[in-house]
Amino acid sequence: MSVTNLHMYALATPLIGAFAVMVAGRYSRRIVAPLVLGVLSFSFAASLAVFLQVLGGGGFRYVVGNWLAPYGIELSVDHLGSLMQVLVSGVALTASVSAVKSVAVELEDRQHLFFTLYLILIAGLHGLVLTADAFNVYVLLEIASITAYGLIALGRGRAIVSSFNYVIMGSTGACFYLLGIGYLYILTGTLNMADLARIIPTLQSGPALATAFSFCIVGLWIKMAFFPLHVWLPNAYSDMPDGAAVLVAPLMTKVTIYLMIRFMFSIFSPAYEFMQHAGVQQIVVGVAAVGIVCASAMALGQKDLRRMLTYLIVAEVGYMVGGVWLANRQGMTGAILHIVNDALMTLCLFLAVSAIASRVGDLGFENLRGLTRRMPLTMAALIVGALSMIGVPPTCGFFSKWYLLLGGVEAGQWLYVGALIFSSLVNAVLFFRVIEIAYFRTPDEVAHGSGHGAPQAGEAPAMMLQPLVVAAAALIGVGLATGPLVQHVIRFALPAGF
Amino acid sequence: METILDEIIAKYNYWIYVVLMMIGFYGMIGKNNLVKKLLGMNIFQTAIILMFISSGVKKGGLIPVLDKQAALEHGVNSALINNPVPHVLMLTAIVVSVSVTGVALALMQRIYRRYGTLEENEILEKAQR
Amino acid sequence: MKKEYSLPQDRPIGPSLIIEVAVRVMIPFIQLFGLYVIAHGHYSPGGGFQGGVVLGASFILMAIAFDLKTSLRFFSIRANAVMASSGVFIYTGTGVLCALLGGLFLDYSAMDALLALGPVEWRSMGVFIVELGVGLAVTAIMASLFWDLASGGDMEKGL
Amino acid sequence: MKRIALVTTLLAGALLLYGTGDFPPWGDPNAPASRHVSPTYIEGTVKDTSIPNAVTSVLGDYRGYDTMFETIVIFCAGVVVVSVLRRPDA
Repeated sequence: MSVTNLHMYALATPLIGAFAVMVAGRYSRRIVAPLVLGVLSFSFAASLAVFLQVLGGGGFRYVVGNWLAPYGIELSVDHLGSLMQVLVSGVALTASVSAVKSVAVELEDRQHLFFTLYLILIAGLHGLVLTADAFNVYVLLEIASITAYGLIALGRGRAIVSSFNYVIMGSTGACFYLLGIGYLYILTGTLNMADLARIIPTLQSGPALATAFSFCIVGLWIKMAFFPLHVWLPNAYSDMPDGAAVLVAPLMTKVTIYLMIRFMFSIFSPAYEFMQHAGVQQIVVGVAAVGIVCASAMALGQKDLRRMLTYLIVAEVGYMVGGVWLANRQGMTGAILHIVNDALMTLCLFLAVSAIASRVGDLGFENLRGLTRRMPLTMAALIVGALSMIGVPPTCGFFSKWYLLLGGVEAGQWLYVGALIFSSLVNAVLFFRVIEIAYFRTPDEVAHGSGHGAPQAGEAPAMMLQPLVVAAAALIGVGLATGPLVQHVIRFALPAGF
Repeated sequence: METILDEIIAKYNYWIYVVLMMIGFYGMIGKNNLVKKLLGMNIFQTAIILMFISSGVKKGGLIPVLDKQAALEHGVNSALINNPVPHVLMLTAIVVSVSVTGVALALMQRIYRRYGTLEENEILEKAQR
Repeated sequence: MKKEYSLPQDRPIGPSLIIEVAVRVMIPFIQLFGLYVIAHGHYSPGGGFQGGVVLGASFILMAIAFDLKTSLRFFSIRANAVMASSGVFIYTGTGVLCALLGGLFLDYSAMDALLALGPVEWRSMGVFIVELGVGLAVTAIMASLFWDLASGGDMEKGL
Repeated sequence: MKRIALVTTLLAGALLLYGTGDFPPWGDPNAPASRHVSPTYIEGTVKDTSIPNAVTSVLGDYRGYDTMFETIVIFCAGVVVVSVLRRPDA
């Protein structure tokens, strides 16, 4: 009976949990952690059930409030949507186990405020991956952004300035998206994605349609930090509290890329983007390639583990945007697969960073000396994440990169292929530098340096270690399961005509 | 020349909104003072609201509040009543704009308390140190 | 309403006497109007947001005309947090309740199972419940936004 | 910096104006926005929801999902302002 509503419960429980945390957290600090974990476990279980149901019986469309499609707001629970929902809820659950621990140390008095925002952000991401209404996307993007502004502002150092920059950039992106939706609305009179997709081919492809498309896409690019528009991301992500970074860094950019895929193929069609405006495709893939190279190069110049990872996120965004715009089956498969893999890789790396930071404090490279001996498990997980980022076979990063490379070769985009290979090499250099420092340099020469490092020697707390191990295992597990994943899920997620 | 003028007169609402949007957008990306950036953002959002609302207008239309009895008995002629959808969408956009403004003002207060200035270049200078 | 409705003693009454008396007269009417706007949203321009903003403005006016402490006496911070959460909870809870009663999410006509009013009347009723929740949340948050921004967060002295 | 901003602004404005070329004239009752979905709301609001105010019925019922998130947006703003500004003890 209520199976059809299961995905709504997965969305609504974090929301209700958020209000409960807001009210109850004022009185008792101890109730927050069980509440958060319970709510997210339920949400994960429900998403998994929906995913299995979709795998068995195919996707379905859901109308909120029982108003039929173009009149009410429609949700589309298809293969891609429910895969993303499982990804969001799974990453959220894993991240929250670690966040509960690190936030209790970092922001003891504001814990309930932090987790209220945290749960609402998760609910917003659930909404984003399900929705099939163009205006609904705007509202949900703003929910995700406003909570992210708040989470960033709780961070350390100059987090407030980074947060303000993000407010300005994020609002520009949202305004651009809203302008584009306004143009589409004036042209068609509807906001439903399927209805838009039905009407747009009947319109003449004139300037208004092109304006709408370009403003929406640029708005989404700002939100996802695509290369020339990425300037807000490194500061914002590296100044966040660790408990927020483990959630926001893996999910925000990836969900926005998913939205770009939805926007490009559920509202517009491949024919519009790749046939009628073929030149644009060349430019976008070129910019993505330049972005990958530049972001990798900037990552080389960083002296802090966290900042290095934020630049790698920018490079990965280039991978996926380029993969989508390659306009062939391999590239598209690689891009969707890379959304999943990159979310898991980023989760693993940021969990490791958060575990290291709980013991070492400042994450400058010189503070990492001798860590392998002090925190062997954490460093092992970090190495698994690093191998996946580089693209070494048993881990999942290899497979999606392989698909992307095949797509690039098939499309004849040699610049993009070169950028992918260059970025892999840079990743190898970056991570081997980290591993070299952590493994071969001994901490005895540190005596004058970080004085507080020595007494806290030892493995990270169990609450931070367990999710890290799970994430590292997931990297290898998803890597081994790539075949079935492509065969049974992503094949159905590809837009028609691929 | 005539046709261009006609075109402008038929759609002057869009010209007004584009001019407003350009003022706001320039304020957001070109100004150095954080308060001016925020004001630019509000002008930008106002421009979008103007665009949406003006797209819902019908010449000679009435407000979308009906007479219940008459509507039940005689039905409604939808050509005479303005389009309610842009109003609804913009109510949402206004609320979002209020929220973002509130958040930005709060951040600005903290920035001022900490750095003693609201000029972006001075803040960046002090944050580097 | 509390009994001790007196001006703060540490402050000269001076030039603001007229304002304070006028505001004291106006505030009940403003709040009544806010409730009217919420309740009458079905039949005239209005609704939860608009009415909530008017209600919130009455507390802001109180804080401007007297001082921040006075408005906090009528609307405590704790009540504010509870009101904001419960307002949003009413909306989400209505949606979940509709789903639990066998309909779809936010399908108000499913609440017919609770009390047989007829699905169409329940849609009207559901919108009213939801608008009430919106009104509660907006009132609370408008007031708290002003308090925090005006006092810099310490809730000591307003503008 | 200012020059880049000015050029970007002018470009965006020009693109937006260029885009209005296909739009229906202002106040046209036959515009797509007035013909496609919205008449159903106006004609159905009393029949379907028994609310004579079409804006309220679209806001609260037809597009109620949007409004739910809109309320949550303002709730978030409140929480963010409290967490950014307010001292933990207040």
